[in-house]
Amino acid sequence: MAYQIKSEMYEGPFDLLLSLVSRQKIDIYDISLAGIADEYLEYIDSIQDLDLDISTEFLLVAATLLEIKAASLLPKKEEAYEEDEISPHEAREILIARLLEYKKFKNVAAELAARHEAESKYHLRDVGVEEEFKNLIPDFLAGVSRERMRKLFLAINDKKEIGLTQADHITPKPLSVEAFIDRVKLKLRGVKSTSFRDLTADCTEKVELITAFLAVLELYKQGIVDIGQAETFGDIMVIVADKSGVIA
Amino acid sequence: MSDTNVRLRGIVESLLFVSDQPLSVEKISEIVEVDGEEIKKVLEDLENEYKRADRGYQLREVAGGFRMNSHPAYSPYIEKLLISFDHRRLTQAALETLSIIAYKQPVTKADIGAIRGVNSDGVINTLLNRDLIKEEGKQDTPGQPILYGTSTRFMESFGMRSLAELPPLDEFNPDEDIRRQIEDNLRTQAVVE
Amino acid sequence: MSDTNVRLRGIVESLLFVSDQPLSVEKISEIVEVDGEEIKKVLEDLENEYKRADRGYQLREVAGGFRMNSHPAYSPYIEKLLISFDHRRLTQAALETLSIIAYKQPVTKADIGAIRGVNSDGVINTLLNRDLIKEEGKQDTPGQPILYGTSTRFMESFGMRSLAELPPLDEFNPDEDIRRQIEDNLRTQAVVE
Repeated sequence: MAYQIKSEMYEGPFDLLLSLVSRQKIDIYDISLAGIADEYLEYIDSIQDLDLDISTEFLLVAATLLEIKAASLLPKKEEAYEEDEISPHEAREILIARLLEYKKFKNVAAELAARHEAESKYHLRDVGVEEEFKNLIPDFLAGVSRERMRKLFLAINDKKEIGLTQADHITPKPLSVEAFIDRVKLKLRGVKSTSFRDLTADCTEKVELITAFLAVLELYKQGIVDIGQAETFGDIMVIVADKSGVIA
Repeated sequence: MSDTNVRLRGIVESLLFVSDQPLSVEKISEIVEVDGEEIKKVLEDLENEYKRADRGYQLREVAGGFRMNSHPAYSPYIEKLLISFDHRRLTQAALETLSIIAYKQPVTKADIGAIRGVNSDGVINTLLNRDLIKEEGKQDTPGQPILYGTSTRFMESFGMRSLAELPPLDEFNPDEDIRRQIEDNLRTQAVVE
Repeated sequence: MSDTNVRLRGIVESLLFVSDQPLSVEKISEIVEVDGEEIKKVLEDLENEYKRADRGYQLREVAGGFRMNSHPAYSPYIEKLLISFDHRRLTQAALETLSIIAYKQPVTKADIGAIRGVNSDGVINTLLNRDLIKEEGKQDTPGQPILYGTSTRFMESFGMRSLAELPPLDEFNPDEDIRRQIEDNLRTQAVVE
């Protein structure tokens, strides 16, 4: 890549994608989705290097980008897609529509930010009721029981403890595409091919499946594996592409 | 000014001074037991008087009522006095979420997440805490998700008399440049018909 | 009045308007960076002007400095306004914060924020204004943060004679939901490698 993507934080996958898209010069004959998809993945990798947690939403958009990219590399007739299935073409249309919708509200946010800034110069009198009138304030606790207070307090304290359990005792490990690539390689060692289903037999979370899928696509990009699918909804086969037929 | 007028002005001013929320003409009229038209006249006079005499405070119409606030020209001094003042800027995430709620209300967390592309639960909690949004009941769909809308405080914080002062959403449509950039950059050779 | 004088009067007035404490001549002088004698003069002028013009508020010298308060002549109307205030129930955020203050008092804003996971300054102000909590002095740590506790009114609302009458916390066991949530969390972490 010609330049380093700064590891700044984005508000979400659409924010990231918009920023990547807007950064490109409008040289429409040179840049296409393939470049954007690569940059997107590079950003996700750079974040993982910083040991930050990548949310599922980022991976879902990555999967969409890769799906569209894969479709553009492996031409496939439109009619090959079932009626209730989203074709890469449709996926692209949906993605564009969602990006435009998101951008619209990002524009609103800029307007609101300016208004809020202007408004922050008007200070209100937040002084409360003068001492002599205090007995006139209505009873805002009418209908609230002591028991309710107790339950509220316990509920908050408990939420906090769960948070601590996560933060202090078991630091969640971010899922990295890199790690999954190693895992896939390991499983392919000594065999000519395997199915995606077998590769992901021990995955319990959706996000793990997506990460595994990204890993396989990355291996495909590097020319290490071939991908095949005999029929729609059939098992995706991952075939070792190396001449010797085995992964060292 | 006649004695009656001075007295009426004093009463209205005292109410505005102690109130921690905008006061509508109707509310003042009900408390003072004076016709609404007359109250409106007093409010206008006060508004002009404060402005003309360049006082430390102003009277403004916000969120469906009248409220006194400090003169914006003096805010640097006020900020020196009230170091703990609630001057926290809203984060980009908070502003995006607020924008969606303002225009799409009532909306669910899922609606907001769909537009922003990320889970927005944390931001929504922050906005609830800052009293900028409020719960507006539940949606009549499976799971009965909570519906959110903007609060009176939202209008006050953004200097609006009513939600009608929000510019039409169409004005924020991405411009042609951005549209083209998105279309072009997500272009694929094989898939395009 | 000269422009400089109008401006100085405006600044001093804006500070008095927003301040929740009496302001001393020294304090104002320090903020405005104008000599104390001159500030004293402005304060005297304001005091006289408000009185003469029979405004809705007054400036008075009380222990510790000058403060604005509503004009006593209009207190019947102010009382009517306060009684008519929306009897809105407190928000979930306000009740949560109140429960923390009730059980953990005295606590600082920072303590409350840490427990709730969000900045709670706005909610604390609301509770102060509703007279449900009060300041309980300052913590003897750097920055001397204010400590908060529940008010007499809080106890009256619950018909308690002392805080010892708050229901004890000890017999509590995490309910099934929470238990499952913890287990789920542990499981997910273990699987991801």
